[in-house]
Amino acid sequence: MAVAEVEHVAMERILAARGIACDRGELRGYASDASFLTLGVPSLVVFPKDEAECVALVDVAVKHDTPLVPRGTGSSTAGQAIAPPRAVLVDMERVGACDARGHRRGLFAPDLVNARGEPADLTKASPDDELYVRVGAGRTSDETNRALRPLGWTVAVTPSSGYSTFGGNFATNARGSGTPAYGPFGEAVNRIRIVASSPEGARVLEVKDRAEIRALAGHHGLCGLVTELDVRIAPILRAEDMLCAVLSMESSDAEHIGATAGALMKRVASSCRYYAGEFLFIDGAIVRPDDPIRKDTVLGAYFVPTPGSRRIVILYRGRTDAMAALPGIAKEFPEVAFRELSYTQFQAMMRVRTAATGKSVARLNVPGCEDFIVQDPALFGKVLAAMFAVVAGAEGRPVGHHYPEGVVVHYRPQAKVERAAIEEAWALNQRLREAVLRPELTTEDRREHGLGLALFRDGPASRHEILRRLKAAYDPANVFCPHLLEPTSEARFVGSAFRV
Amino acid sequence: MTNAVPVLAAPISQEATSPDAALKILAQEGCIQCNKCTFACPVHRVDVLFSPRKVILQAYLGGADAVNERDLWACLTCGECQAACPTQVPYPAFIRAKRVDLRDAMERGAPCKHGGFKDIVAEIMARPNLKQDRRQWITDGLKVADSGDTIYFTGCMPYLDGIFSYCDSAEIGRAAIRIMNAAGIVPVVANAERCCGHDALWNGKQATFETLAKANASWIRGSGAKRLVTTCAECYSMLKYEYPKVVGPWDGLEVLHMSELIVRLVEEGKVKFSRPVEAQVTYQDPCRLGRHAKEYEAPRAVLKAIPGVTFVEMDRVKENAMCCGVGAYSNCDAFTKFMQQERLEEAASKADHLVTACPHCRIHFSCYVDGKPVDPLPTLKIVDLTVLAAQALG
Amino acid sequence: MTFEPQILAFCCNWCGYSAADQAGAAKMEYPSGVKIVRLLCTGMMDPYYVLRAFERGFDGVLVVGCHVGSCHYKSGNVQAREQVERVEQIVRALGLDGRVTMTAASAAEGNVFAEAARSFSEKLRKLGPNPIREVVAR
Amino acid sequence: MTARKVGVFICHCGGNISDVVDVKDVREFAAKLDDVALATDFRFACSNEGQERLQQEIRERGLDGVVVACCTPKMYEDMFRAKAGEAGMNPYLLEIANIREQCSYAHRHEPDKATAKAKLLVKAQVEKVRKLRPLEVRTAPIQPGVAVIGGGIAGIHGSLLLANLGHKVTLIEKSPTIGGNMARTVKTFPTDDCAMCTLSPKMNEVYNHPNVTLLTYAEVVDAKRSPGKFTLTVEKKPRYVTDACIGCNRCTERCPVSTAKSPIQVESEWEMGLSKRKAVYLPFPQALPPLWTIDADHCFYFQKKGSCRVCQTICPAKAIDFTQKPERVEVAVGAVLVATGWKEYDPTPLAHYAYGRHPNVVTQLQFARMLDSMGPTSGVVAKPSDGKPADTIVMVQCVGSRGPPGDPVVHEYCSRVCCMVAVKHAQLLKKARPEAEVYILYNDLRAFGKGFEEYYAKSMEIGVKYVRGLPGRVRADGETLLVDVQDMNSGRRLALPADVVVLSAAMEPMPVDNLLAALHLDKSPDGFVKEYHAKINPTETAVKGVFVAGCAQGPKDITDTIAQAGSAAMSAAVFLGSGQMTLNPLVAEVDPALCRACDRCTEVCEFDAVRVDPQSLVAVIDETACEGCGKCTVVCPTAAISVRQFTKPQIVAAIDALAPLAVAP
Repeated sequence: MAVAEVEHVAMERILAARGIACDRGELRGYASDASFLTLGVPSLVVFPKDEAECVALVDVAVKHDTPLVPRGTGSSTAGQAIAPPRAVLVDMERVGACDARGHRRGLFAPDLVNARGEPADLTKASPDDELYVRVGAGRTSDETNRALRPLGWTVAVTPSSGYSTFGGNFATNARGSGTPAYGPFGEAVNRIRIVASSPEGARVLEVKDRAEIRALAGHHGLCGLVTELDVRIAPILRAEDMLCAVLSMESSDAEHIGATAGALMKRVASSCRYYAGEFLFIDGAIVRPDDPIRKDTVLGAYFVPTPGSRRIVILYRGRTDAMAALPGIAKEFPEVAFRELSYTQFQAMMRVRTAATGKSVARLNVPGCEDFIVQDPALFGKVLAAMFAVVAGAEGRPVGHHYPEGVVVHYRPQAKVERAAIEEAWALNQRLREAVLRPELTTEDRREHGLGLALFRDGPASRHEILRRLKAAYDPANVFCPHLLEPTSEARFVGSAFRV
Repeated sequence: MTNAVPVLAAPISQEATSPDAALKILAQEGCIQCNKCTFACPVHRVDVLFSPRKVILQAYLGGADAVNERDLWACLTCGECQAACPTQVPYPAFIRAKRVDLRDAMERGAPCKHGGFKDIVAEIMARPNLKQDRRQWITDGLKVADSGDTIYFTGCMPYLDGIFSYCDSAEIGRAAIRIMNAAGIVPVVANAERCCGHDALWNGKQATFETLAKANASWIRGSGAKRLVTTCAECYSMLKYEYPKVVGPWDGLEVLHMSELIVRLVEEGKVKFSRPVEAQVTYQDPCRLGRHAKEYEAPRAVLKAIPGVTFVEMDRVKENAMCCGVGAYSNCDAFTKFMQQERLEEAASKADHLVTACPHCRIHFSCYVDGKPVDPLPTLKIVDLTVLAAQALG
Repeated sequence: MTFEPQILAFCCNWCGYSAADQAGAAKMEYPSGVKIVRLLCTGMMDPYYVLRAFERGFDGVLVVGCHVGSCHYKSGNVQAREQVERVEQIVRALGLDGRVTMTAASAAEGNVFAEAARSFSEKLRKLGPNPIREVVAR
Repeated sequence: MTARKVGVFICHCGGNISDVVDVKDVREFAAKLDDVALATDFRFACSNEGQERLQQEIRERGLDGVVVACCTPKMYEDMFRAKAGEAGMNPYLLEIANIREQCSYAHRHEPDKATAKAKLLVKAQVEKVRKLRPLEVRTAPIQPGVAVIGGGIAGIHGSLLLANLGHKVTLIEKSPTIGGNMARTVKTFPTDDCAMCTLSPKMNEVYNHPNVTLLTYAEVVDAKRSPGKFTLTVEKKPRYVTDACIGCNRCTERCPVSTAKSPIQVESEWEMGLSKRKAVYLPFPQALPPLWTIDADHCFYFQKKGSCRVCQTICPAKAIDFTQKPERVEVAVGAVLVATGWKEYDPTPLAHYAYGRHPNVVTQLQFARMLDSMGPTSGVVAKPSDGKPADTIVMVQCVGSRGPPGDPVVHEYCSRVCCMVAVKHAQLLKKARPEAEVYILYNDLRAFGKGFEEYYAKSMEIGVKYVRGLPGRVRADGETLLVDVQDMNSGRRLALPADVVVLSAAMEPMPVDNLLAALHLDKSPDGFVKEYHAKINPTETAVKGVFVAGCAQGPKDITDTIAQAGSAAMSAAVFLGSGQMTLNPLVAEVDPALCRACDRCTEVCEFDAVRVDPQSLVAVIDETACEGCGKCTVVCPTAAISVRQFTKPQIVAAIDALAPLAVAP
């Protein structure tokens, strides 16, 4: 057996002796995650069920100088949750989320705390109290929201994949619904417990300083195993004190659409505070012919585009008072049609948006250019022109979010699970990257759906400094994801190895 | 700034052999590795090493030999993963096809966990010149016939009580006949009837399934009946959806689950539930009746039609209902007891009767309650829908 | 060639098997169709074995254990009796009625074993071959 | 399945097999079977030459499986396995195909059918061997030490033998002193030795033996069995008298209990209720340990809220300590000897004998107390009603014994000793008072032991009168009693006058049901402890490591009790052996991945050999107790539990091979 192999056998025996579940069998199934990138097949996967087992695991890893790569459920597309062959993949899905036997049992009732960490009672809370749920890293937004909904509350920042773990959301500093109001996930965390390392072994640290937490968010597993978090929760906005609106514009000139939409977004960003700002391009084929939305008296019209032109639709949702300026702003742009929506109509349009990102009808996600940010919305027109020049005719559609710090654009071609289709979609992505990721367009490949792997090659230099400081502070033994520090790590697209 | 991530030069799996049948089923839909299936999977909740998502990616990369024996047989084929999957990956169908590929190569003699009993009874019933005596369980006072327009398909019922002694499966049959007789129907219970082949199909014995399907189809078509009723969810999913693929469509024959017949008979006034049944009940959607056959409403309608019954839904029902812990008798093991404890705790928190519409869910839950539960469990009676309905007859 | 029934005999190591040995030692003849499988105790007798025997083509299954009260393991033969009665119900439904039986023969009762083998074989000869045997060709 | 190299060795048995079975044909058939590396035959497989050939083939060809087709496995299976083991192959990969008793002998006149059957028998064993796993013969440590429960003659004799062998013995006695019922009998038949003279030296020897720890006034309240060990929980009742007691008896003299006007009266158990005793008492003079005991249930201090401390104040040695509490002690031992003895049947339900309604009707044990010079009547047989000496005594046999089957009041068994006890007491009385009249009314007088017949004849010589017939009624006629009986020999109906009527009451097992349940022991229909085998193994039980001796196992006299105590002690010594116990490898094992922890195996196991561990929720086998009967394998829903070398796949492989349809692979 190769050296790494021998090491893992010893490690596995030690961990098994302490009752920590390990899997060393056929592990090609762990070669990748939702990013579909891969660094090869890990030779050991470990499933700790609580903080104590995480500590034992880090102790052994430091003693054996074996790298650990933590993973929530691997539903993020950042690629930080895939392990190189020599590393041990740590599935954190059960940490703080299972019973003494390590089973995820039934329905979950979260503990509630206030800002000072003292237990709080949700039934007696008032809507603007600052409250948090104290949850294990393995818990997910879905199950937490299902537990909070009867009491009228919800997790403040919920990424689109509601089934990702809080640990994962924190590691990637995920954005989602509620981000415009509460910021990315790291902003909405009041306290974390993290198993860091030291030359002698594991150290359990409790971090309460919000600035430090904000810095740690998006650490992509570099600094340790987060085991518990206090995650901000917010009252569910009731339909009557909520404003939903849709703004749409049609034109044959993509650049004109982009410029107008960009200007509109700048105005909205400066004068409104909203929970959700989403945009998508709608064409005749985005939903199935028999989809009931086509027959909706209000929404049906959007799905009948005039041939030869494209239609952008921007959806906003926020508190009525915070969105008062929106109708006025819309009037400043005569080409943009403004219409208020009910919450159910808003949700119907959101389902169309989710479908458009290839998450429900598409065949296979082919990464490569699925996530970048346009810092200056004014240049949104030029970006769109460049995009449509490349992707015209392909099956995917650009969609994205309007965040205060810029316009985030996703593009994910939908490829059938066949070799030719996968290769072709991959090549399209490469061409799109060259066309769009250019400094003059103030675009930055956020890889938040891919940044995980090229942490120190892409992204702002300031971010690199922060991450290096955190690495020194939390992981002097350099046990956690050391492969992220070497920019040369060769991530590959696993899809083309499919035997289809 | 373009730093394209190069397409994977060396493929991970050794050689790109021709994809097997199972992989073709899988490849029609695309897995986006979002892990929703593994979160929904009842087996994964108690056995973290079992992950449907890992098996799919492994199948894409590894091909025929990449599914190890543990993963292949631990799957309950309950379909909760497919219900949760955003791209509807047909995972149970993939597992079924893979079992056909790998079954003979495996050391496991009889995958049927009850010591091979269900397997061997099905094999015997697949033999041509079998002269069964299938009416021993029909007590006097119940009228059945050799011919008529309604067939009551009983499947393996005559053989269940011989082994599964902790609940009376034939009681379901008797209740069904009592209801039908009350509605003026004298059902056909034929000695020519064979096991419906559900376990054979789901345990990878395709040949046995097709033999049984053809044998059953020939006598059913020969009987000239217009309606076939069964009280078993597994028989229902076989006869209604799987048989047509092997023996062609049932032109002129309607396949009904007993709950559907009861709803129809109540609507037509042929059956009156006059005697109240004082019971607080909750309903377990059998996977083969719910997710596999999309029949959620009829059983609930029956429960609502029975006077005196207070019906409380569990939290996870219909497409998200949790399985009873054993699929096609092929995977009852050390983890099953925790799954059953979880589901029965949820049921016991809502009612003191758990009603289900499949004799096999009832057997598996009764086996657990009859043994020693792993944690304290309030007393819970496991009742069949048809038996409950029969109690309400005048 | 007259039909000679193939019988699978499950004998318990302490009584049935020794009875068979004793019958042989005393040169008592019984039909060669009786094939003996040794179990440590008839308590090990599983209904699956009976059904497997019929599926594989045997015409009858004979279980030979100890007399009640003299089982080497106290009550193995009692449980065996229950299991045989259970499987008889299934066998009757499968149309193979009368092809399973259990008897008791202590280590010294070779004659009882030989007689049981002969009479059961004779009964099966009248009953005819196992209907589900000859067709299987795999 | 991993490929195997199986050797098939066919024996001619010097013609016993080869005269009927065509060995060459079977050999060629065997050679072609899957995984068979070698098929050969011998004139005599069991001969030295045969065994050496077997070992040589194993070594040379590296065989990892052997089938010897020869005579019944009962003959040479162990020998062949040992030989294979010596040659380096795991012995448990060897199986025997019985082609002699169950083939060539049984089908002598049908050689061709016998040959065909021999082929299938060989194939069945080959198929089974291919699925066998090598087994290791392991040993398990046995906890040293023996616990003897019951301090009567059986317990004492057993303890002495084991202690003298060097074993650490813990003798546990429920009453305040050892000695048991034997100490109550004045003399022993047929030797007329004084009972105490033969018993007391043994009591002293066991009391002072360095290897014996004596726990008296102590009862076993629970027993847990674990591999190779029994852990007994013993509750020591407080005596309220410390070791400082010098035995001056002042406390007993001054204790107010049972005095004339005292509200608390208590009968002496020792004297069978013939006299009363004080709250603080010594059961009998030679009692060991020689300590007084305070009976808290009948002591003013305890019953009347500390109202009397007489004994404490006058005790010169300050040995009275009312603050003592019950104490629980754990005793861990490797073996347990049950010697809990017997108690006398209470004849009250037999109304026609008027026992309990007329004072002058007594039992033999009460009569023995009268004969005892240290007893309540100082050796003079007197009428309890007025204390005057009794002139005529009528003894009635089979009181409570030899009743009709299923009778709820009377035992069906014969209590074995009462005839000789009656003869003994009768001739003791005649010797003491020749003028007294003694009748013995008997059904069958059973004088079966060594010297018994001569003892019986002598009693007739000195005038004991025997009447064959059991009385219909005992009725009072003023002061004297009248016993209506029909003399079966002469047919005459008699009404025998009697000053005292003595009932020979039956022997019953001492009630120890919860002890037996804790040790997982069964009772035989007569209520005594069930021995492993009534004929050839009366002192072992079904539970390995638990032995039984004396009247606990059934009514018997002291002679037989001594014999059983010796046998039980020896069996226990053999079982404890060197402290290691070789484990039978052919027992059950559990696959933890399949176990549903549903307890069905525990319910059917007769040997308490499997239990579900509450922590891991998986069944765990105690290999020291499991006998390998396999009952559990049938009731286990997932076949998680199987008996080694008799697993389901292995048996099914044999069935398939023997099937007429042996389908070509």
